[in-house]
Amino acid sequence: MSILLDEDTPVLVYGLPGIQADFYANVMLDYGTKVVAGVSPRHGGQRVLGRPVFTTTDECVRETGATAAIIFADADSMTDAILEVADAGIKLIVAISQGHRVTVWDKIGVARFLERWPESERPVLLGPEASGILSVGQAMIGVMSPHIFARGPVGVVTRAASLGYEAVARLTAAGIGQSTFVGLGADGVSGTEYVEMLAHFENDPATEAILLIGEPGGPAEAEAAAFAAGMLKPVVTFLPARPKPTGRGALAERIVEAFGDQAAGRIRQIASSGMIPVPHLGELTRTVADSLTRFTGSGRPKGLSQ
Amino acid sequence: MSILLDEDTPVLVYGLPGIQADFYANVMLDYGTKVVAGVSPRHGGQRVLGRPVFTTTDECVRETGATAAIIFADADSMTDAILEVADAGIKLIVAISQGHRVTVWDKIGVARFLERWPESERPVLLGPEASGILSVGQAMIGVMSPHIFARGPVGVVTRAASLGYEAVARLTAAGIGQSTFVGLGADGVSGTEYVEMLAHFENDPATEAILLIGEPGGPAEAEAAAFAAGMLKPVVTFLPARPKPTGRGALAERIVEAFGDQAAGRIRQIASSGMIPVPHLGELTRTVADSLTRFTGSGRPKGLSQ
Amino acid sequence: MELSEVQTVELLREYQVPLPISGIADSPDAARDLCAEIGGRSWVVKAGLRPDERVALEPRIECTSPDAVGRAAAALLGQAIEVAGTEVERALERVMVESVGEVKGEWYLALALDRVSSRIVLLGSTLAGQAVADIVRKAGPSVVRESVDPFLGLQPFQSRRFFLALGLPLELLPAATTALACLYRAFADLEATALEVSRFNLEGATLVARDITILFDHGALYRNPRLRGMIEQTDSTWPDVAAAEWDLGHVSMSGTVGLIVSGTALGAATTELLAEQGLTPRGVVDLGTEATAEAVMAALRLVLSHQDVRCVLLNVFAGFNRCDHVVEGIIRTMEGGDVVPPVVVRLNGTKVQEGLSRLRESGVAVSSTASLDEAIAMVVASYPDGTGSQR
Amino acid sequence: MELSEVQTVELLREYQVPLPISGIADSPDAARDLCAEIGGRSWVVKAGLRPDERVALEPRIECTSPDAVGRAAAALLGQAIEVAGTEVERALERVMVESVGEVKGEWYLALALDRVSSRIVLLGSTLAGQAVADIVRKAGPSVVRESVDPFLGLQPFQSRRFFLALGLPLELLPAATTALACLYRAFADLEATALEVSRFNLEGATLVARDITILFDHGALYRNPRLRGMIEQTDSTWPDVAAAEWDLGHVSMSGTVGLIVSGTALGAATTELLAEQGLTPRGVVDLGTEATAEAVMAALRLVLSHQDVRCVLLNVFAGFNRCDHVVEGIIRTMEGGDVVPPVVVRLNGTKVQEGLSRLRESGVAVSSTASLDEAIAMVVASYPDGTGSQR
Repeated sequence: MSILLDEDTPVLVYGLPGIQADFYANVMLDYGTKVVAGVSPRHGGQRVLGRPVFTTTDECVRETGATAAIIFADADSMTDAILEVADAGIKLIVAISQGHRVTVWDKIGVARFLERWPESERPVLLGPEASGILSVGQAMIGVMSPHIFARGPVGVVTRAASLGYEAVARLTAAGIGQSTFVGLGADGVSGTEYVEMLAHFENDPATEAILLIGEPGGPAEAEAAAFAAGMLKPVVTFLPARPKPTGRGALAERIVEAFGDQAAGRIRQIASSGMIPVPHLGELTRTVADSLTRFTGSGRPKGLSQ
Repeated sequence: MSILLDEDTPVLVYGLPGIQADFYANVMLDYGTKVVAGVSPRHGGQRVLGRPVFTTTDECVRETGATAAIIFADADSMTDAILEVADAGIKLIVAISQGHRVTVWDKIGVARFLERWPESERPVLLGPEASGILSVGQAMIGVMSPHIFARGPVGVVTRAASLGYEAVARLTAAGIGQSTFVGLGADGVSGTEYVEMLAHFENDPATEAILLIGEPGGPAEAEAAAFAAGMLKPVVTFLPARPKPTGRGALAERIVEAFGDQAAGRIRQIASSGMIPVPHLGELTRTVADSLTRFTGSGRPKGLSQ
Repeated sequence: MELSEVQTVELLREYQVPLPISGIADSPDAARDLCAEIGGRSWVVKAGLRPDERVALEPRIECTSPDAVGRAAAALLGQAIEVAGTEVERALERVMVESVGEVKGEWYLALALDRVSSRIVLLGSTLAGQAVADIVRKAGPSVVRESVDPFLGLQPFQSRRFFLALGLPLELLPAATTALACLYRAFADLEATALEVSRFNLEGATLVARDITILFDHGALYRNPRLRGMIEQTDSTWPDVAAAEWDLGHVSMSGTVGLIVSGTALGAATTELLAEQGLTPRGVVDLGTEATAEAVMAALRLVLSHQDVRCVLLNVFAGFNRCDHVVEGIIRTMEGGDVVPPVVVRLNGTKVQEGLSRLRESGVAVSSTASLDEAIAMVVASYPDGTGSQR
Repeated sequence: MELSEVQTVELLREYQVPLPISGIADSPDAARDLCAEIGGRSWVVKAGLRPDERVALEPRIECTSPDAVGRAAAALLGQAIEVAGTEVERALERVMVESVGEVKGEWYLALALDRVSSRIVLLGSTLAGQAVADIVRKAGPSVVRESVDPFLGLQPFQSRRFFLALGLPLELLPAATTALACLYRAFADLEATALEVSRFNLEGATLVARDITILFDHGALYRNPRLRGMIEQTDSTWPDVAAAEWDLGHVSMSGTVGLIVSGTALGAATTELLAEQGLTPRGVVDLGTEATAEAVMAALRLVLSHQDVRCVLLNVFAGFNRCDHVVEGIIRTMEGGDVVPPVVVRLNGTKVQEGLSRLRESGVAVSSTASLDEAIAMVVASYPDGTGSQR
């Protein structure tokens, strides 16, 4: 079991053919992912990796029944690509920007666009600049290195790509496997938040504990803490403090932390954290292992893994 | 009884003080409307017609509990005024543009803005360039001439202001009174449609028949016809054909009629009209009178008026 | 509100829309000589310098040689055109010659505001060069459409989907998407209500947008002085200019009653009542919802400019309009003299008593009433030989 | 990314933001003489010509006479400033003098992108001239805020509500709304992430926006060559320029380890592990998610530009990054010579085997491992006298 993705999920690769798309589509296929097609405005009609390439996502969805997508696009084409994929009805979207970073304004425009769907029908968007999603032993939609994962009871959700990999590698080395790994993407503008993933993990029989990796003091982390307090499964958090830039580089963050739309909620929620903190990276595996022994939900035996 | 508006509805007048606002606020007050305040960005703190004037609608709603508004504004300020009033939580808005007409693009922007509310909570917007709403013998929010109305069983909904008055005057002269008169406003961009009003009239105990005045072949009229087919109360329609402009003046209308978002529905619905047509203005009172004898809903006696 | 083709091209060029190379000629020889200058494999000669020319004349003559261009220009130049909405005739003085390349594909595109859904409709068809009504009739289900959110604007993915459905070759998608983005930008920027490209052509390896119409609503003009200026440049559209100036609606018809109304629907219903009596309007002028005395004067001037008007009927049921303001405009016009046909005034609604009293006290020679039926009877009575003889 | 005050003013003037009158002087006498030229009742002397000056020096000196302006300029001019992120010092060569009118009211305004809600936050306070952190602490609940939909932009009614809540007099609302609309337009147009007006003043009868900071994200720069050019103009911000060029993040700290990471969170976690060993980074450079060999070379140059770096640690856990590309950058830098401190390379993730093999085969003098714990141990070992002595 897993969340959002398994070996039967039909996945389209937007931007295939393309240097990065080719490379990671191969990794995904090797891992067992059901990659059904590519979409490329310039290469429709070709076949790549034995799969058809369509000019539009609409046509691809019609012909292949794809329900998930990974997008490889330049920063300037990213908004258009995400809108195209979402408009075609895809409900799980991983977006990987190539070259320059997508501007925060573009990201906000995309998140605002996704509000046209009611929350229950809104697509899950990981990215832009995400690592993607990997259900261990089943399928991957993303740019992770699958060799670091091992199957097991820990669901991982992270905004940080590399630190997420680091955590997974440490868990695996310590004999603690993972159920599904979700990289939300940097910046926190995708519209898809920790809380949504926590809810999925709570309902996933294969997940016994959740590791959440983020930033201290962020409103999304605070919201997650409040949500975690009501969960049966333990949520371990690793929130290393980032060095503050000198000068006034963090002005926007400070303003939004204090006065953003979620700020009032944040202040309320920080006091009542329902999460188990990891003090530093060296303590990560021990904290996760401890949390697993605490979980007795679903009538299954306590234990590190099974 | 009546729909949307009665003598207890607290109404604010946006643009009061102002030449037109003063004039019609007086007419509204004379008719018994509960006008509670004015709102004017430039005249906050004054008193006009014995009522306080607030600088913002927010403050006005907080202080007076107003739930309905009439806006008098120039074309250039209209979008801002409607957004302000809707944002403050007002759910019945009559918008009267002064001077130039509001551009169709502005109207579309406002209608698009109102989509942020789910349909059940969306404000009713009559206008810009509407006549307003009048519940006979109770209250008026608008720019109608109240002397032409008489109390009775006919609900009137019209896009055309003057033709609506003409129809009302004829009904009154023939001894057929009205329950509530609703002028939706020209152009059909307000986002509030006939159908919503038909639903209100169907549920209003004081209304026995509805007179709908519009344009032949329009998608909103077709939608209304489909809705009327499922109603208990008779719906009489008067849809005089407008002279077509020479040249290509009606290009947009022709395109939208044929290919607009509602076009497919329109073609389906025109075939099964559930409405009783008025052949020409001279036949209006007779057709309405006939329809009243047909209605037997709510266990009340058939009859012209009661 | 419509622009001439020359003005349309001038506007759209600023938005980088790919347009044909063209020139203007005032004689058959000049038209023929233009061919070499502007190049091309064939040419189109058009009466494109005034908006009403599109209506009055054959809009475009296709020519395959410079000599044919000269003959087409000769056929057009000097032709008399009735200035729209008036009886004035004027001669066509200049023609427009457009160069055409090797046409390898033709499509029809249009953008229009959809007031019902608050979206912009983009539609396309392979029936290039045809009227939208014909496209609807012939190609109904095969027409390709996209719905554009005004908050987002046309997205490139929508353009790609649209052009693919129209059968454009894959390699043309980037250029077609760019061209359509330019058209959309012009459409939105100018707050147009409709934009039609009758021929979106592939010529050689290039896309060209030809035979373009843009329409505007009155409302958009006051915000765009440049557009307003363009419309005023062309004296031929005087009714349009007056309409824009006073926010008047205006429709020309073939009868003899000069009809002024408050609202197009009231105009339609009044026209039906006149028809019952065997009468047809010569023109219908709509005062709208907030007519000043000046607007009423302009409306009266407009209907009286038709020399075949036998009777004027002003029918106002006032709400936001005020009968006293309307009467002011009537009195000032009548006192200015030169009003030959009988004038019937029907007033009701806001300030009707004040209006009718003032009108009667003024002593101007009009018949007045608060009843529309009475007003129609007064109009009928003004045709001494009966209404059957009206033309 | 930050601009100097002079650049900020230059940009905002194009958006019709009401700004103070100011001038630039290169000597105390010139500064004093400027006062008569620019007028005013008092003046502010600033080191406003380079972004880093705001950080290094007292940002503004208020003066009530031209002589005081001269003395303030003398105090500033010639002062040594460390170029941010480097050890280079340079002298302050010019100052900015701003004219101030009769201040009758002062407010603080800021706009910032709220990534969580996909909205723009507008906030205001009566604590003019203070840092936002202080405003939060002192004025928490009394701060006024509005949430702006990016699809609609700031609406005038929101501005009116905002300024009224801040206590602006009613008669100033139109001017304040216009000024804020200009600021919002600049903010949105330039794709800024934050815009702060430390002092939004009523001076005499006029509103003036003073002491303005605008911040941008890397992403916005590639789309706006003009902004990019402005940032490159100022040699003092070389690390910022390099960061923009290669999409690198960069933070200066006070230690001796030159740390290069893939991702800020990995940087934070690595910094914590170093701290466990008594070590602190000198700077942290973030390669981001898709570093090319060239970006790795630029990152190495950036950390090596700190002369007090005793050891370099490059820690990459690759996903969309690729270890083989990273290694390419390391090898080319090492082969270029001049790398004095020991270099520890930790690689894992995508193409790790290829990367580590290639690195070892190249023979360049770096220690390499796939384990972060081992890498930390290698860094510690490179401090022969123990890590306690590191500054």
